[in-house]
Amino acid sequence: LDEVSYGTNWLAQAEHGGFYQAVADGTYEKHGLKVTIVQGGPNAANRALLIAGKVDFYMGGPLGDMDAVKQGIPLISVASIFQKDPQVLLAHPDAGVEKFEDLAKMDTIFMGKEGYVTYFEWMKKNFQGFRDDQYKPYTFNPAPFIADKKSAQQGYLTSEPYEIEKQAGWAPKVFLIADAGYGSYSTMITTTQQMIDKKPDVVQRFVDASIEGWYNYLYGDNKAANDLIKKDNPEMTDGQIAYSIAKMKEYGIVESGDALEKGIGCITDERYKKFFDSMVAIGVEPADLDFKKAYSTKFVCKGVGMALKK
Amino acid sequence: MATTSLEGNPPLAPPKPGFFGRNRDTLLRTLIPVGVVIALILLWQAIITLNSIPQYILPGPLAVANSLYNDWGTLWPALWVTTQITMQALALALIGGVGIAIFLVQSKWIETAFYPITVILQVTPIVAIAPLILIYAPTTQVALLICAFLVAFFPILSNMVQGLKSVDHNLLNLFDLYGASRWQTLLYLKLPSSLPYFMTGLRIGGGLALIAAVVAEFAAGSAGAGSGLAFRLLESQYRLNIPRLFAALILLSMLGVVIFMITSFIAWLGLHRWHESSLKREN
Amino acid sequence: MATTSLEGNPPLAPPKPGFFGRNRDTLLRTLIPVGVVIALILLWQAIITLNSIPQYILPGPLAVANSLYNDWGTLWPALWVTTQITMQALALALIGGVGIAIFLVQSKWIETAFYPITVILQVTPIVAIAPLILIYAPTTQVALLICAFLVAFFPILSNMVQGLKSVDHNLLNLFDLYGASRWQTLLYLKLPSSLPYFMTGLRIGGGLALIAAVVAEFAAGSAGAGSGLAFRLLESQYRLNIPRLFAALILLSMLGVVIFMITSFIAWLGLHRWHESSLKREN
Amino acid sequence: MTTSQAPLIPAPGDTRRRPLVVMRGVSKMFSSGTLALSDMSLTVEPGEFVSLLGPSGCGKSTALRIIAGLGDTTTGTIDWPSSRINSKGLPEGDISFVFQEPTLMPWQTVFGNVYLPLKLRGVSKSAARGEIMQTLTTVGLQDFAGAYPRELSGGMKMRVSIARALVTKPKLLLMDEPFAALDEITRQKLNDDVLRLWHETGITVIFVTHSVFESAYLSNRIVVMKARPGRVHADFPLVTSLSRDAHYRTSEDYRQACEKVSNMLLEAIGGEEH
Amino acid sequence: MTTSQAPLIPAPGDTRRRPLVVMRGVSKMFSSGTLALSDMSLTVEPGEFVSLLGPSGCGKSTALRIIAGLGDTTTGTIDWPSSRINSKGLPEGDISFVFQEPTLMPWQTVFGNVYLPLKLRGVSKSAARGEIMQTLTTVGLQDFAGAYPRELSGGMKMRVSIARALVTKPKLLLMDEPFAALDEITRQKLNDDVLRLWHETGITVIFVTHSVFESAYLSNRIVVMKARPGRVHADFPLVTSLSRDAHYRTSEDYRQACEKVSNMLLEAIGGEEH
Ligand SMILES: Nc1ncnc2c1ncn2[C@@H]1O[C@H](COP(=O)(O)OP(=O)(O)OP(=O)(O)O)[C@@H](O)[C@H]1O
Ligand SMILES: Nc1ncnc2c1ncn2[C@@H]1O[C@H](COP(=O)(O)OP(=O)(O)OP(=O)(O)O)[C@@H](O)[C@H]1O
Ligand SMILES: [Mg+2]
Ligand SMILES: [Mg+2]
Repeated sequence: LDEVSYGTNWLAQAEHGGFYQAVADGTYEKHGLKVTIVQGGPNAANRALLIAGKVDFYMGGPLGDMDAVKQGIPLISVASIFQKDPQVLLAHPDAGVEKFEDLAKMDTIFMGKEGYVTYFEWMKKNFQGFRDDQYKPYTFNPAPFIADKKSAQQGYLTSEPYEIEKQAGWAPKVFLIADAGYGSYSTMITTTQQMIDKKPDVVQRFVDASIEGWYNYLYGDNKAANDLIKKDNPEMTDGQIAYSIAKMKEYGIVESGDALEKGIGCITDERYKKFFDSMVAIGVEPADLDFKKAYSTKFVCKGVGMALKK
Repeated sequence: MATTSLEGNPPLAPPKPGFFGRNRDTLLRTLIPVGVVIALILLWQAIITLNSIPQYILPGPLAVANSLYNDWGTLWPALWVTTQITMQALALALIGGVGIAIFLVQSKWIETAFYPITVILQVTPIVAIAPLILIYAPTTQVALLICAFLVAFFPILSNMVQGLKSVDHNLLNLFDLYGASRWQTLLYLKLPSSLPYFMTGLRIGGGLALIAAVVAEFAAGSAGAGSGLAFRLLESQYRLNIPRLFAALILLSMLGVVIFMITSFIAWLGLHRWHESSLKREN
Repeated sequence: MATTSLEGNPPLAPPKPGFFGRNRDTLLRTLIPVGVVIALILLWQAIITLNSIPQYILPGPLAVANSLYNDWGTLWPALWVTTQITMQALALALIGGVGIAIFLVQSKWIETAFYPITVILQVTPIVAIAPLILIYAPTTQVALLICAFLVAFFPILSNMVQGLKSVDHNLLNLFDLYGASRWQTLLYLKLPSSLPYFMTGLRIGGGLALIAAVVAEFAAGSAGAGSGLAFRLLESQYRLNIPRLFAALILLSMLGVVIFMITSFIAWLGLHRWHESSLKREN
Repeated sequence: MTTSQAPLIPAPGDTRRRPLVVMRGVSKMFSSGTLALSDMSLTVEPGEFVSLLGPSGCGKSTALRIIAGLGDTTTGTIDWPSSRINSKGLPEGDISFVFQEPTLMPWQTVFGNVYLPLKLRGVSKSAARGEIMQTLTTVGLQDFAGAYPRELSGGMKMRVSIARALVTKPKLLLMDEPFAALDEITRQKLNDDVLRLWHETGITVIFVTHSVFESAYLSNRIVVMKARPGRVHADFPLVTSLSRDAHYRTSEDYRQACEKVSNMLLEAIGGEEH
Repeated sequence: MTTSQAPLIPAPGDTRRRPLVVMRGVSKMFSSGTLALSDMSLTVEPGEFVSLLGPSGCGKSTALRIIAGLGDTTTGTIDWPSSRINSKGLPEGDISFVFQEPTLMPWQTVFGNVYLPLKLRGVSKSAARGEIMQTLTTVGLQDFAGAYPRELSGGMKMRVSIARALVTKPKLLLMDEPFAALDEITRQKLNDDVLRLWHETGITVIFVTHSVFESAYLSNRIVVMKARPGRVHADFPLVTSLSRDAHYRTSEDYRQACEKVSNMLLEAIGGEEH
């Protein structure tokens, strides 16, 4: 067995379900891998660990990868489990926010620094009225948002809306940024050039097994995976997991676009270029960036595991 | 101006402050803080009731107590982890702070050259260098301790430097005269004479070690089962489980107060026989 | 044992340490830290070269200098913002710390009752209560300052309490005898006599105020044009622009060292005429 | 220096006036368990010059502090029948105290230290300057007004402390071995200065000293204390019709006074292990 | 207490032995600008008992510290021709110093303070106990071994400092007004104790005092200093064939010695404003 480790971007949750599934049901082992999942968290530095070679794979995103290209860091994404970024913006149901554009009328938008330097830039360029002074840091406590009707906040489609409804008793309005036109891939499998050069088969096997894991998680018996999630993250509840899976399916987070035909994880040049162009258009990325270095389509879009979908 | 005691004790008897007197003192010493805490809790409840603040913003004492009770199974191990890290951080900060302080006061040039470097270590934001530490530290535990040390050592160092430099020059003369070695002067003169400063450093360091443990866990800690209160805090926040957030906060505060009481007691032990700060004025 | 100076100065002339002598001192005082910094930079370069550490893990001094130069337009305003917050935090911490300390030492009961509460304020993790502060503070600026104050006040408070309690009992007697009011005793006796402790508190507080500014910005700051170094740090980290991250770190460190030098100078001003810690031993 | 005219020294126990201080059965036990004073009684009349003598450690300083209202008594009472008492339980009015140790503020110059009692009374620095410089001249420190205490010799520090006590022109002057660290000539001069002050202003002085000669020269009443526990061993007046000046020092009266004090002191210490 | 047999007091300037300390043209200027000593020269032979007298602030303490090797000189040199010099520039060997201030460690008991010089030499506490308690008995503090300095009276603190100096049985004893805070009887006893030590062990003593009587009683050489700047005004031997005991105090030799010292002191101070 080849020992590899995968660093996620957050605490164990349903959004990582496929990977846990593959650990739990032996899919990785079947592919000759012994996989350790390294949980992320609010301040975890898993990407730095990937760069330093302390983990083998990391749950990255296209902007991060392009940043790496810019800095000459050989990071490459080899699969994108999510076709849509599950980032949402939330608003109070009675604040008069009907369309995504209406969020510009809010006094405050609570969001993390990552959001500020990525999609908020995109929002400012593509919609009228978003301003820097709307930004306030989001410390992963929705209370300030709940307390202030004239505010919006970032969230993860599968998490915050659920918690806020549970605690505050009302369902916030949810706006998926991806549906507003933000074409970012998400929850990718990112690794280093060195890994691809030296052990391409390990990379291929990890990608394949993970994709199978995802099909099994979404369509098969996912109890073992959920137990594993709950073990890594004792706070996780069955209700939350069920909600997450439902939302992922409802919004086509994992399966939409290219993934429907070519299988989960698919990355295509056209889609990537489109996203890159949109970033260039708003000045987040320089036009001369060799963005093709940021990803590889070699390992995906092969329809792996599609048979598992029932 | 007291008059002779009623029992007709001979005026020559040694001063026994009296069983009642002493008990009253200890009683007051515990009752007063407890009273203040109760008052604060009532105030807290009153604020919540008067402003009808919803629980997910600021939970009431009852909800927090409830959560403290219900989530004890999660909170207790986390508290224990945090306590351990705090103690280790404090120990490291003490050794490091005192050690570096002793090094710094060896000569004016050493101080000029290296004191600023300790300042740099202090002001470097942990969160920015945590990844570096994580990369080069052999284990997460070590990384955690490095972070905690960086947060907590400076006040101890700084107080210790001031203490070591505040030694009475006449006593230094005396030690020189008797041919005391550097080591002896340090051990028998400089260290004892800087105790009042050290104790202040210790008191600050105790609280800061706790902060350090929390910050280090935020920055470099591992998640999941082996995690401390810091993680539980963030987690509860993320889950909007605000009562539990406050339960964790209260545990942290209590840990802080306990550490403070212990360090205060140590300070009292070291100073009450001779130093103004811990002596009752008798004339 | 010096012999008469070569210029044949009359032995009665007042002691002019000599222009050269004084210059040499100032020269050394600046040259030595500069030398140490240069040595550190060389060491840094050496480590990178020897271990061939890639720039995206630990950039070399040159890359950082480059980034410092190229990104000056972004970094300079951020540095300025952070400096401002730091100064405000320090001012608040000084006022608050000294004020609370004076309140605490009014009586043993007040101290017993309220000192623990200041400990609670200190150990409460900012990140956990930042949301509350954000909700109730009228502006982000105020929220920022509250956070910064909470981080920085305790060492000043703690040192000040110790200083106020370390006043010579004989001098207290003297003041009592001359019928000094509480206020006079505070102003003319307790405050000056606790200067050495205050100065230590100030030195720690200076560094901590900078940390406080960074932490506060992490927890409650605003972005964009008005953002400080903390935000730039995180941004660079997120963007994997490690040289710029280190450039920001170096600016922070330099700000820290400058604050340290200023506070040290203030300490020297206040103490060099009379306190052991700043006096040369002359006999 | 001589005292030009010698006003009649008020006899101790002048009953027309109320006593200034009355110590009644005072005991003082420190928390360490040392019984410093035991059942000590002493009445001081206004205008007296009382010298307190006794072996080292017998409680002179403690007694003096208690008279000044510093520190509680364990049993017994202190009264100041002719003074008002302020909120701290200390007698109001012009008391000055020269402690056994100089007790100077190290962060103030000599000038600042002497200025202190006036500052506490709200006298401005400029208004006080003349007075302060004059008092500093009395103790021979006019050139050191700007020096810090740690730049002074032991005797100079003590003289600053004396100047601080004299600058307010107190009504009651308590001095705890003020001249012990001074050379005989300076000491003699200050003796005369204090005597003159006493003569001219009719103040009350309580004076701790180890010098039999000094006590005999200065005081019109001597109190000798015994140690372990501290108490009054002898208390007697020293009356002379001579003015106290250089001549007095060679007079028979003075010799007799010295002998008497000396004997009492020997008695007080006698039999004790020292 | 009397000194039973009086060995011949070695005459000062005994040329067969090398001098113990030689001060040559020493000036000392403090950074404050005060010139404490100016061109002071002094040679002390082994076995001498030198008293240093002079007005307050004339530089006695400074001179004594410089002799002990504490503090640099501004010009001039100090030699200890018969001692080795250690790495700190201080003479090796048994010097003890009683500073003008008690200079006790406040965190140590009386016992601990007296134990210090022995501790620094590596003597264990149990081995030192007997010696320490005996020395404490000499100064009358046997009952206060466990007390902390701040529980002591001024004179008691000074006695602890004296005990600390005596406990090592030093070869050179430097004392800066050690007995100023003590009552005459204790002082007399300690005078005799020091004299006996000097007789019995042949140590060298340099002794600062303000008491003319004390200096005349104790020393076989008197150095009178003048102030501003500090320098030697007079330096003369005091030779007597009498043993120094109670009888000596009433002898004509003693009276003459006192007169001589007194006159010299007056001369040294004369004309100065004090
Ligand atoms: N703060 C204190 N705590 C405990 N004991 C004390 C304190 N101050 C004084 N004593 C004790 O009280 C006794 C009397 O002390 P006091 O200072 O009054 O003596 P004194 O007569 O002034 O002696 P001296 O002439 O040496 O100054 C001594 O035995 C001393 O040990
Ligand atoms: N640390 C110091 N800094 C500056 N000046 C000093 C210092 N110590 C002493 N002096 C000055 O040096 C002079 C001599 O002081 P010294 O202590 O030697 O006098 P002394 O003869 O011992 O006097 P006393 O009998 O009063 O103790 C004094 O004028 C004093 O002001
Ligand atoms: Mg006394
Ligand atoms: Mg002196």
